[in-house]
Amino acid sequence: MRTYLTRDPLSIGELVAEVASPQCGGTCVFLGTVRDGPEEHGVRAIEYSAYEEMVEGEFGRLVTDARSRWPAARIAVRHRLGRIAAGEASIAIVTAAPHRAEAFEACRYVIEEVKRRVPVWKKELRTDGTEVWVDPSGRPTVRPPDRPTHV
Amino acid sequence: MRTYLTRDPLSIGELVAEVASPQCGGTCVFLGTVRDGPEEHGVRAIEYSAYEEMVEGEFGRLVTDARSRWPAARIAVRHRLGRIAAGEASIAIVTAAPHRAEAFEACRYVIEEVKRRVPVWKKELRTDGTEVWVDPSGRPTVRPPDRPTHV
Amino acid sequence: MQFTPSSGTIRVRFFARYAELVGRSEAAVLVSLPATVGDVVRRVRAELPGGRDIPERPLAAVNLKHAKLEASVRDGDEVALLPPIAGG
Amino acid sequence: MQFTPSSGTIRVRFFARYAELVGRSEAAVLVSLPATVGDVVRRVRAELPGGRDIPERPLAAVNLKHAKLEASVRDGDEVALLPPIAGG
Repeated sequence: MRTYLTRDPLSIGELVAEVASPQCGGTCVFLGTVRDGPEEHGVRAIEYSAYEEMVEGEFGRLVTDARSRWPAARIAVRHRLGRIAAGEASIAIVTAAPHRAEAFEACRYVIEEVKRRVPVWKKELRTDGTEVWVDPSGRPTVRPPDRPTHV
Repeated sequence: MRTYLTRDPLSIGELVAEVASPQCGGTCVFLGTVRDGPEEHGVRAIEYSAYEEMVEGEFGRLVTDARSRWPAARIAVRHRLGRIAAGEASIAIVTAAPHRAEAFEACRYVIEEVKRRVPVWKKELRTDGTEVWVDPSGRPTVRPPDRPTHV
Repeated sequence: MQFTPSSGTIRVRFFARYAELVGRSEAAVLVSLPATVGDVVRRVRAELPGGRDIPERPLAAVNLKHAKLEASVRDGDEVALLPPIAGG
Repeated sequence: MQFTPSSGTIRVRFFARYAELVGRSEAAVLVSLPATVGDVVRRVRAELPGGRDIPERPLAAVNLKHAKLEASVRDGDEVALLPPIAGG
């Protein structure tokens, strides 16, 4: 069984090689990287965690769905877990297809579906020492960790 | 002055590093590779040639246009010239942006504009020894090269 | 056909923020059958310390697949309560 | 103002298939001014061996920028005749 999860740094070259084929003239890659921009509050790293057994199955279903939409597409995906420093990639998606439109569309579909249904969570580790769970819209979900969890 | 052309194999890693920034959470890569699929007739390699002086300017204008549409996007492009074997990349485009939609859109825009306006041509070198100029729709434009060019 | 009241044990798993809220990553929850995912959530919220902080209608999965709160559960099922997904 | 007939030399460049058709990569073409890119194309097609095989309305560039056949040319300009673009 293919595993979609890793705790090691992601290698684009490896994933590109996985999908490369003489039939494919277009390859699209998406990399999601840990951001520390003006919308963030000093992010040193993000700690990624997952419901790992479910992630494997959900990725498998998602890739099957993508293949049924773009039958000629070849798809490789890897999500990294654990502590990932700002600037490093947390996910890499590579799609190769005979023509570029399919490669772009399949790649975009995979990342949108990942965000919608693959059970992975992230906690920002900030430079000020706080740790904040992040919700999909990018806003912190909760109280700072120095307050008691349940009173 | 930045050069957009090279005769060496393209390095995705180098281009990704060029655009990487802590502000950018999404990176999109497009690779165009020499295809030898069922629509082709045994393609060993493609010989890419260009109006090199114009290519540099046209790429510059194209990247400027993309930046005006997606101001936060960071863009790197490299087109390879010369003989490129089937399976190898002839063009690599990398766009990084704060959010993934911009990265995907900018990347797609760049490749579409390249196909529309950057003066590059390709000649298929086929396994049967013939050489055929290729037109943008992917159909051969002309007579086999063993016939005289002008009678 | 006769209705036989019975009970089942559900393995409930907590992740990310929800695991922090209840201070654990899993619990065994006994429910009267038939029961739904929603029933399991109600038991968790009523009985586990910190359970009240989990929303009334969280995302959930049964046996490694996304499930609605109306989905029924059987003895031995694994129900997971999932905070808003934030992968990628 | 008086009209002064004059002539100009245009450097014409050929690429890819067009270069094969005329058997050369460039030519100097003398035109009467004022003249357009289209006038240069007509001279090339009429006078260069193999020139007739270049289409009547090819893609063209003047001084490294795409130009219409109606664009005017001046003495010393570089006009390039471009086969259908096939990059990427």
